[in-house]
Amino acid sequence: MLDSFILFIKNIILWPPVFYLLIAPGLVTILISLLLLIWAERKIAGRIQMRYGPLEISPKIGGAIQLVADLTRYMLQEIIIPRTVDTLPYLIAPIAGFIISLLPVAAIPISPIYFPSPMTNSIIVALALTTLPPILNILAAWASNNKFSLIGGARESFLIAAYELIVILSAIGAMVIYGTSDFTEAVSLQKNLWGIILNPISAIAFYVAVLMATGRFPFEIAEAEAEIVMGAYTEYSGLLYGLSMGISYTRMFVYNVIFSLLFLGGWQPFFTIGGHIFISYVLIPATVVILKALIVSLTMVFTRAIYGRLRIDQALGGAWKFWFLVAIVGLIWGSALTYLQQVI
Amino acid sequence: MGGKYVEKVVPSRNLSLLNKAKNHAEALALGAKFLVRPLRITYRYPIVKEIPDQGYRGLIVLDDNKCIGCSLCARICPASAMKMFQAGEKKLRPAVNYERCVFCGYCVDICPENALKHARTHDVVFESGESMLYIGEKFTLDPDTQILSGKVRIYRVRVDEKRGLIYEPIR
Amino acid sequence: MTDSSREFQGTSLLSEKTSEIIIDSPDQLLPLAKQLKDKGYDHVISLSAVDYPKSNELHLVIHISSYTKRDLQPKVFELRVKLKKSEPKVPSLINIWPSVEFQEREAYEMFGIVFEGHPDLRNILLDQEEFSGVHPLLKDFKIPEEDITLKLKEDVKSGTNK
Amino acid sequence: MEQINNVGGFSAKKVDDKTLILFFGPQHPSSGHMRIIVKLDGDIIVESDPDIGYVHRTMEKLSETKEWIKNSVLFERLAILDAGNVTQAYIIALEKLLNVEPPPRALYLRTILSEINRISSHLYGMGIFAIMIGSSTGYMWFFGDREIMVQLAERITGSRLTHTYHIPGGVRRDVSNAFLEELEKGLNYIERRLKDYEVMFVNNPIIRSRLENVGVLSRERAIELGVTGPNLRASGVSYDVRVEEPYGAYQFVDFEVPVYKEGDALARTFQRFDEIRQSISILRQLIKSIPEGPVLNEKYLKLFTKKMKDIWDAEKRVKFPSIFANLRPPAGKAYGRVEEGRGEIFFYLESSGEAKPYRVRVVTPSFRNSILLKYLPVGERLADLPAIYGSIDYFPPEADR
Repeated sequence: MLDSFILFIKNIILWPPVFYLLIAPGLVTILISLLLLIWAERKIAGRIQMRYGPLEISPKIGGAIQLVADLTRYMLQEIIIPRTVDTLPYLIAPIAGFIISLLPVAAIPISPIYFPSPMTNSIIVALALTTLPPILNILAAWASNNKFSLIGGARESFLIAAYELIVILSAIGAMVIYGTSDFTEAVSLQKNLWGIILNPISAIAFYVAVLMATGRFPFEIAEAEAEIVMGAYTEYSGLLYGLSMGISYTRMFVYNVIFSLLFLGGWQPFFTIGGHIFISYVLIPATVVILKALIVSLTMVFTRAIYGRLRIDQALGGAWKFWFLVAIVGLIWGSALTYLQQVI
Repeated sequence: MGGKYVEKVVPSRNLSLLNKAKNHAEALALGAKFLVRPLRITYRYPIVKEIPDQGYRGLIVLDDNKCIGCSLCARICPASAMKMFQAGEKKLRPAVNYERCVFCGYCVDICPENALKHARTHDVVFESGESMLYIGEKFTLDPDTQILSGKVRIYRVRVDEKRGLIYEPIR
Repeated sequence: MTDSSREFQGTSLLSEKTSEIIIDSPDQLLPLAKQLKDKGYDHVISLSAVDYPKSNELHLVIHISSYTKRDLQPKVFELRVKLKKSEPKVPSLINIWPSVEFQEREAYEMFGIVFEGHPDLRNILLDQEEFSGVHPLLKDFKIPEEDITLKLKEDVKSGTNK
Repeated sequence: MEQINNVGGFSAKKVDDKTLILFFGPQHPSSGHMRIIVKLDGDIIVESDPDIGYVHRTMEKLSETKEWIKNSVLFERLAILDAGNVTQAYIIALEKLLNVEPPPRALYLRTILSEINRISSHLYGMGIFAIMIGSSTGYMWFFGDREIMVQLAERITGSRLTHTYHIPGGVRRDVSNAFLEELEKGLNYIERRLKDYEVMFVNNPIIRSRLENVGVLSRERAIELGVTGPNLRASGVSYDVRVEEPYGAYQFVDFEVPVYKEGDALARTFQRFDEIRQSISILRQLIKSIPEGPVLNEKYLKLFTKKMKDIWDAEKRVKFPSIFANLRPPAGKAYGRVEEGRGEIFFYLESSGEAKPYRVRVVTPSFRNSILLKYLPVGERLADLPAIYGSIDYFPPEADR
């Protein structure tokens, strides 16, 4: 009985494709980091804003499980489906959006020898998969049949065009230095110097584009509460609303795992300690990567307490007129670096 | 003496990129400073409570022995919250309905015998609309004693030069 | 109270800084307003009316002042127009003082005064559709007043109800 | 526009395909108790129609059914964040009718409360403005620091917001020297915090880009529309009731009234910051020079019984002479006006010699400024509608008496 259970764990749960999607950096890790991130966001904002932040649930640990209470409430709340919405896409959009926002992890390795699927183009596949969730956002906006939703969806579609290019250009800015589009190789090449030192310009452009992509301040434009209520999710309630709120945090975390692999050295400094191979080659590198992604995410939620919200034309103008050029400069810088390396 | 108009211009419009970066850095640094050393102005309300100073216009208490039943309080009440009722043979007494009371304190101030006074308590929870009518003996009990002898910690608020407000525990 | 026997008719207690003009017919309003505007009174502080049911009159009361002329700035000028209550019509001042736009709409809904030439004369504070027809600030519109004594139920009387 | 069909009790109208009609409120996170019906062409507002009557409380009518002194309590509910100034305007008008004047110490106390109210009103307005452009820290800071002003006002009057402090011929309570010291501390704190606000709020490049050249109100347009208060002065018009018709203790202090030229949201923000600075300076002068003496007019002091005098000596609290329950000003009319946080509030009273007013007309600054919501947003982007709304410091319950 026990043997078969261990076998089950070993063969099914620890089988890379399942492990990646379900444990790390997949569902479980993402949910836990969501818990931490949202709690930290509220606490950081609270400290800066002369108040305590959440404390009512579990005051001894600083209200850390507030989100569990929130989720429970969302789950028990009635899901109101307005008569005027297009029901099927209305229901599908947030659920599919949440699942799709998890998909990129299927292409992201978090250890040197243990990956979901051996791919030579894993960076490109991961980036391609990150571009999908906004489409579901626009679907939700359209299905809601609400003017505020519609405006939110329109804003989102304007933003996609602006940030996707920056994300991809700045990722290429890093890829040309490593000369590969495989995460595992890219990380192993950052053994001595991290990507952020080799190409800081691309790193900054990538960082800002991620802010824009995931609706962090000051780019919280597509669901600007004071202007268009809740953007595409105006008509949602209950669990569907909870899921739709989770999408942007999930995306942020996934983007930041990519960021830490591309620019922050991934699981470097890599070291092995004795014991089981699983601990040395999976658990420790995974922890390092996830910690790095969490720290970057924390700096991103910190901006909520500092900035206001930009106008859509200002954000688009800034993206096309400034950050696009920065990404191009980063690409040139990366190519120049590679060229010089080869010459010397 | 008196006021005069002074024309002014908004300083530093059209900042350069460098100045903008400096302002970004300053704002981020200020946020980080507050993150490290927060300046809290809130307190944890249901666990601790604040009691206002003497002179606060809280609930109203009647001193039945002083009252002469002149009904001035009922006449000046702007919200018609205070009304007179027949408490016995030839004896009129006020009763207050907190459903309507706006705590202006006119009744307290017009009472010629000083039979009405303010308690410092303001936070009260009522179960029903009927229980908001304070009549007879109920109106003569001082709610402050109840609050001050409760389990909750009580703070007094002071204005402070550095921290804005500070909360001094009374006990 | 509303059928006041000592109804007020126009003695002034305003400070000496204030000037006042009463005109009997709404026809004289526009030329006078134009004169005042040219003199420097450039904005309207208040436009409202007072109902005098006894003499069957509505007085349109306009308070104007100046933002630009130093010597007029401290002054509040009062302009009174007597209107017949049966037919409260007056030319709109919107072309002279655009600042009256919302106040004329308010006087229209509260008193039923029709401002001829106002481009958008509809209710502003009250509901357009459910409006019953009695203009609320007219003295005909009555509000019941309360007694100062308490009507006691038996259970309340004993002082036992919690 | 032709009516095409009837959906669930609402009549739908056909509009042209390019424009979108958006009901901004009354159920909207930033509309307040009102709605603005905006017509959008893409992201640009082509028409705006404010519908401000959602919290109408019929104050002008109600006041005709209440005794003179009770109306002071009614009218302070016009603008609960600025109650001291509102009741002061009403009481000034009433004092003209009754022909009484407050003694000097009462004037000083009134002005202290006015300026505390002005600071807290400006902080409130800025706080709402901050959350409308997404700066939650600005919102929390302004509201948090407003608490200090609210606490100070509570020390004077006994109530946090609904002060009901002014009575005909004076004020209801005296203050102690300990309070004046505490006030000085509070002022020092606010003055220091103003620098933080500048770094975090007005000089923050993201916030500033939302303010610059948004909702520009030219000088001519401001005069034409009869705008009032800081919005008027931010458009370059020198007009302040405190200067033009000094009331309270404003004639005993030196102060500047800032006037900005630009007339955009940024200028209006700076205008309010500068007015807070001036309020601090006024309050400091008042603390230094406040005279001793009674706080109620002789006419009413004469009516005091022995018991009432004892209470005054012990608690520095004015007991009302019983005449207050039934004030009967002689027949006549009077106006009173005061510069409150959002602009000039105007009371026009008519008395017929009865215990209740014959007619009360009140024009509030927010009502006069509400016309801006019709003309200012036209041509701006939808995202700027909350920014304009916030920058003119519009307070719906005040407009909708």
